[in-house]
Parts: sequence; C-alpha cells; structure tokens
Amino acid sequence: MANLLFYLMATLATVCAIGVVVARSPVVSVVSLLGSFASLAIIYLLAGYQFLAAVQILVYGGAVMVLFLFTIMLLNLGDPAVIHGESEPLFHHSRRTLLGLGVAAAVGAAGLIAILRVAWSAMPQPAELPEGGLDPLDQLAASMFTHYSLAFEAASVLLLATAVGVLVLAKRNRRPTAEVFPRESQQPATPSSPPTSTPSAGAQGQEVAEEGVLS
Amino acid sequence: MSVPTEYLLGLAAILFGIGIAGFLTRRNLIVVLMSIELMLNAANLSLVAGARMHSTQRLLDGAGPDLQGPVLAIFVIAVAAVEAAVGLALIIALYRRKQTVSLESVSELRD
Amino acid sequence: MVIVKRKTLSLAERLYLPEVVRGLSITFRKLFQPKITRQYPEDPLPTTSVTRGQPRLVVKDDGNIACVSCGLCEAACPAYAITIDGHETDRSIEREPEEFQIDMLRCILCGFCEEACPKDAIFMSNELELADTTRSALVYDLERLKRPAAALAERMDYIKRINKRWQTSSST
Amino acid sequence: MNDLLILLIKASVIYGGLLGTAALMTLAERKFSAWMQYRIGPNRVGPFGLLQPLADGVKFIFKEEVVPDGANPWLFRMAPMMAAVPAMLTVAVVPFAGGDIVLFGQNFGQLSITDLDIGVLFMLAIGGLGVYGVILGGWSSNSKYSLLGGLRASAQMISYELSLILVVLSIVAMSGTLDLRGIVAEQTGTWLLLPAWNVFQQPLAFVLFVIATFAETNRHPFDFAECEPELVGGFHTEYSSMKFALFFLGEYCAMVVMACLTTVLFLGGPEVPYWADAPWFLQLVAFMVKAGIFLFLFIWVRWTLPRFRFDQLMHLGWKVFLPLALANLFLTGLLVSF
Repeated sequence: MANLLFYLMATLATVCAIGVVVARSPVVSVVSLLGSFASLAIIYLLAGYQFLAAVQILVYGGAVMVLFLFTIMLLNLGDPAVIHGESEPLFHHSRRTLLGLGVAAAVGAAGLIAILRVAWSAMPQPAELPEGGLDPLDQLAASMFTHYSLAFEAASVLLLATAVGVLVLAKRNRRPTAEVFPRESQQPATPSSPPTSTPSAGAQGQEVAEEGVLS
Repeated sequence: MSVPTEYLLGLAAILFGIGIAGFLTRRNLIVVLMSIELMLNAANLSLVAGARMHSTQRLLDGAGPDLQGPVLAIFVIAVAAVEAAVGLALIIALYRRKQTVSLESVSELRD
Repeated sequence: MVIVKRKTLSLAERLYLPEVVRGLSITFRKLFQPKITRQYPEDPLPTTSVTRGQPRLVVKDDGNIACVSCGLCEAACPAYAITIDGHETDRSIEREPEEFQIDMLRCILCGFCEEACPKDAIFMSNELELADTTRSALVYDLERLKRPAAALAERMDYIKRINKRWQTSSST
Repeated sequence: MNDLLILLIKASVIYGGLLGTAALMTLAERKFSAWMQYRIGPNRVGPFGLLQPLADGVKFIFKEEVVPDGANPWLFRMAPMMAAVPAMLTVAVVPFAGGDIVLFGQNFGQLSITDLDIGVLFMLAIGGLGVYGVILGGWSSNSKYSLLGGLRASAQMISYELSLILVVLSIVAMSGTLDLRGIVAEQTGTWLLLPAWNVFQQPLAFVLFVIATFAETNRHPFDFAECEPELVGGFHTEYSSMKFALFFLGEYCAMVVMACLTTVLFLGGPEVPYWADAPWFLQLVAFMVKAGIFLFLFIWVRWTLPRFRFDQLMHLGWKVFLPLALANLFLTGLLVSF
C-alpha cells in the first residue's frame, strides 16, 4: 500500500517537474511545481518525516509559491504572449540549450543507474517506523537548539538580512514627482486647495526643477 | 514504506536533472528561479533518503534516529525561502527597469 | 470653499476596538427589534392612482375599444415595445386595432404611451406582477391588454386632472 | 467491528457535520443579516426557511455553466476544487470531544478523524493552501476584476498568515506541544478561579488571532478578494453554477474550521467549564456552543463593520499585528522559561 503510494507520488512528482520546465505560462509552472512539492511532502510522510512534510507544505505551499504567484500577477506575466511573443519557441537552438539538456540527461541517467543498481545493493532494508516517525519533534528541537544552535542563529540572521534586503530591492525609487498620492501628514485636511497655494507642493516643484538642472 | 533507499536517491537525481534542464534552457527568469527551487527540493529528498538509511541502521543498533538529515533539510528549506524572496525582489527590480523578465535582457556586459 | 477640519481622535477611538464593540452592540440590539418586512404575495403593497404599472388598453362602456390605432404610442415608445396593426370599422369615423402587441420584456414602464395617446385609450394600470416561463408568453396581445374602463377609472381621473392643471398653467 | 469501518463512520459523521454546518451558515448569514436590518429573511422553503440551503444547492446545480473567452480552461476548472479541498482537509485533526465514545456497546475511540503529533502545524499548512483557489481562480478568469481580487488575496493572506502563525506559536510555547489534544489538555482546570483557557491567559493573542482569522478567511471587514463595490465579485466574478458553489462552500468550510481552531486554541476545546471529566456528548455540545459563538461573530461583524481600505489592511497587518504578535511571543517565552 505505502509502496504503491510512493511509486504514484514519485511519478506525479516527475511529471509535475517536467511540467514546470515545459509549461509556456509561468502560472502553469507554479501550479506544476506546487504539485511536485506536494508529492514530495507525501513521500517525506511515507518515509517517516512528519515534521519535514508539514514544513515543506507550510513554507513552500503556504509562502514561497504564493510569493511566486504574487510576483507573476503583480507584473502581469501570466500570459506567455506578453513575455515572448506567441510564435517564439520555448527553447532556442543554442549551445546553452544543448549543454543544459546534456547535463540534465547525465544526472537523470545517474539516477536511473542508481535505481537499476538496487538489484545487487547491499544496503540495509528499512525496518518498521518507530512511534513519532524518524524526526520526533522533541529530539529534533533539542538537537537544533543545542548542537546546531550556531547554524540556527545564522539562519535567523540570514532571514533578517533577507527581509531588509528585499525591502531595499523591491522599493520603488521615489522621486518627488513620483509622489502621486501624498502622505496624510504632508497635506493636512486641505484636499481641495489648488496645488500652487500649498507650500509643500511648491517646495516639491522646486526640488524637481533643481534636480532637472543638476542632471 | 519499504522502498529501497536507491529509489529515493534515483527520484532525487531525476528531479535534479529536470531542474538543471529548466535552469539552463529556459529564459524566463521566474521559471529559472522555480527550477532552482526544484533542484533544492531534489537535494532535500536525497538528504531524507540518506537520513532514513542511517536511521534504519541506528534503530537496528538500538540508538535513536539520525537527526542530521532532517535538521539540514529544514535549513535548506529556510535558505530556499530566502533565495526565492531575494530572487523575486530582483526580478521585480529588473522588470521595473527593463519591462521584461527575460534572461537575455540582462546580458549586456557579455556582448 | 469649505475646509473640513479632521477630528482629532482620542486614544480609545484610535485603538478602534472599543468602537468596534460599540458598533457590534448596536447591531446586536437590532436583532431583537420588531420586523417591518411585508410578506409580499399574501400581503401586497396597496396601489394608488399614482402607481405606474403595466400599460393596459381601455374598453369603453359600450364594449368598443377606445384605441383608434393612430400609432402615436408606437412612435413614442422609447423601447420599441409596441406594435400596432389597425383597420377601419363600420362605425362612423372610427378605426380600431386589429393587432396590438406590447412586448412586456421590452417595456420599461415609462408611461410615454399614456402621455402620447390622444384618445385616452392606453393607461398605466396598477398591475405590477410579470412572470412567465417563456419569452413568447410575455408578448401581450390585444386580448390580454384589454381592461374595462371601470378598472382603470382611478388612473384615468388622475391623469385627466394632471393634464388639466398642466394645460391651464402653460396657457397663462 | 474493525478499525477501518470505525474510521469511515467517524469520517462520514464529521464531514457530514462540517458540510451541514457550512450549508446552515449560508442560511444563518442571511437570517441574521435580515434580523439586524428589521427584515425576516428567507422563510419560504421549509419551516423557518430551514431548507433554503438545499434549494440553493439545487439551483446551483441547474444553473448554466459559463467559461469565459480567453480563460485558462484547466486552471479555471481546478481553482474551485483547490479552494474547497484544503478547508475540508483541515477538519480531520480537530478534537471534537475528549474521552472515548461508547455507543450501542461499541467503543468508537475519540471523536476526531485522526490525532497528529503536529496537528497545529497540519492545520496551518493545509489551511494556507486555500489561497491558491482564490489566486488561480482570479488569474485564470481572464478578467481584470478577478485578477485584482486574486492579487489582493495573495498579498493579504501572506501578510496575515505571518501574524497568525506567530500568535499560534505563543500558544504552542505555553502548551509545549503541537498536538491539538495536548493543547486542550493544557487548558483543563482553573486559573484564578476562571477556567484555565488561553483566552484568559493570552488575551492579546486571542484578539490578534480572531482578527487575523477574519483576514485569513477573506471575511468582512477584510474581504478584499471579493469587494463587490470595487471588483464586482473579485476572484469569482466569472464563476457560475457548481464552480461558484464550490468557492462558496470552501469559504464557509474555512470559517467553520477557523472557528473550531479558535475554540481549540483559546477556549479549551471540548472542555466543559469546571467539569473536567464530563461525558463525551456534553463535551461535544460544549464544543459546538463555543464554535457557534465564533461562527456568529463572523456573521455579526460582517453586518456591522464597513470594509477597510487595502492600504489600511496592509498597514494593520505589517505595522500593528506583526510587532504585537512578536512582542506577545517574546513575553510568552520569557514567562514560560522563568
């Protein structure tokens, strides 16, 4: 039963992964990748890694792929015609494409060999799973917060740095002219007054002029 | 599940290969990023496979399960999330500048 | 120019939650107050002479239809809902409609036909209900539009009164 | 009787209850909204209109199914399923009553489909997948209103899921377990004469959690994915017939599940106050009453508050909820460790 489910999920993961690469629309790619991740999570679950499976769904399914979709929809890239033009082929005939397919084929072949080699494998066969799976939460937490505490702290610093970095990267370069919707603090309660009469707008206009002269 | 470890490793290799193919052949940056995620997941799967194998041996010897694999896999997931966030922020910045997310639009230095 | 000063909010108001609770308590009290719903088909709204329902044709007391199929309502209809086909009668100087159709799916109940009619033959009745299962059943023909003058008397009086007022005020 | 049969019976009972509650919620929504507006509400189908959900269902089945021109046919059909399935999956780990159920001389075990060690994580992980139905439905409709609805839904869900998880983490830190039954067990007994529920021990977390659930389930005053004055119907503008019904069902199932989760995390789950070892049916009634309060709250708030502005929503999520949730987690950590 569990074995059958594994083969099913392995097939599904592979098919979905191929779908990621060959899909024309990035949205279809995202959905395929999601399917691949979900199959992998089920495989983790079958292998006895409950917590890992849940984290996989939580982080990839709940956050990362939503972020991908958000970006695609924010930039309106879902329609393949917008990105490439309808007639352009998905893959170019170039050295890079050939190289990529070659490397991929080599790695895939290595995997196939690994599968075929099992006939004369001497590795120990897995026994029955212990209660709580192979990643019991208490032991996992204990080892993560003691033995791997340095790595854990490093990861937290990495996450913080990422948050700051992403904010800096994705922030629009705001010029004074770009301020279409002025903040409430800058323009208190006089929305109908003409722009020349408010001092802040005049100052903004001056800034624009100065910048224009400088550049 | 009594699937041999090699099957898990084989699946990981196949997924990794598909990821490489996508990474090297596609020109849409978002799909390239997704291919990287796929490769990271393949690496995770092989970590799980290894951890499972070692755990089996250790359980046979009467010790607790091996925890290095899952711990490393969790760190990999964290790093993958970070990578996706930074990559997408870069793509947004690139799109603002060039109105496209094609890889070829950022190869100016090469030519 | 009116300058509206923004009200400075107190801390409780800026926290928002107390105000939310106040709003919730108001709606909760409304839950138990008497209802004013009217159970429509059993208990319809009373209609008056001002009610502008569906157009109907007047049948005079002598049994003849008042319409002379002049076509003014057909021309006045903004929705092109009226189709008239008339013919002569044996009666002196009178015509009458051979066919008079109003497509009730097109009719917008504007009352222009009522205003246009020179013979006081078409009136907006107090009939409001309009439902059927096919489109063709909602194209009303002559037989379905005929109403005795008594049934429309209230509306007829009202329109005549209105018209009189209008005529006197404009002539002066 | 073997285990598989018992599991099947329990699953069908619980899923029947979930779907029935979701269907009744659609009626309750209309009834309560009517009462708050001096109206009566649906009262034609069955006694007091109780069969209205059934009539609605039949109507949905017979409605014409429309797939808009230019829509992505596969994703358009998949999106309603992706919206409905996660909400239904999460109910599998909710403990509806403690203690073994003995009926007709047969022990059925505890009243939940399964008890996972990582129940909280499971609910959050699967529940977080519900957003895909909204996003993909919005994108695949090939309509700008739908697209905007989906875009807003994705931004909103990412923002609020963060606070939601942080709030849940402070509860987990107090209980020391991710098991929902463990969290319930931690709340038995009394604390300062009150029941030792987390709503009294963690009032800030409770308020944050309840508000975040409104944002997570796309309910008023945060229903920017639909937002009918601006976006017609948001992500489901183009949907009709059973596909629309599935979105509807998913939304209401998500509400029921969120009410159950709030009950388990903050109101002691099925525990009857001051009576720790009440029989299982009383516990079930207690659970339903507690969850019912939150279901009523969902409706109550919807017909009371006006909708936020989207920038206000983002401001609230990132600049108010996130710091508060982090501070709450920090304080909880301090209190737990000393």
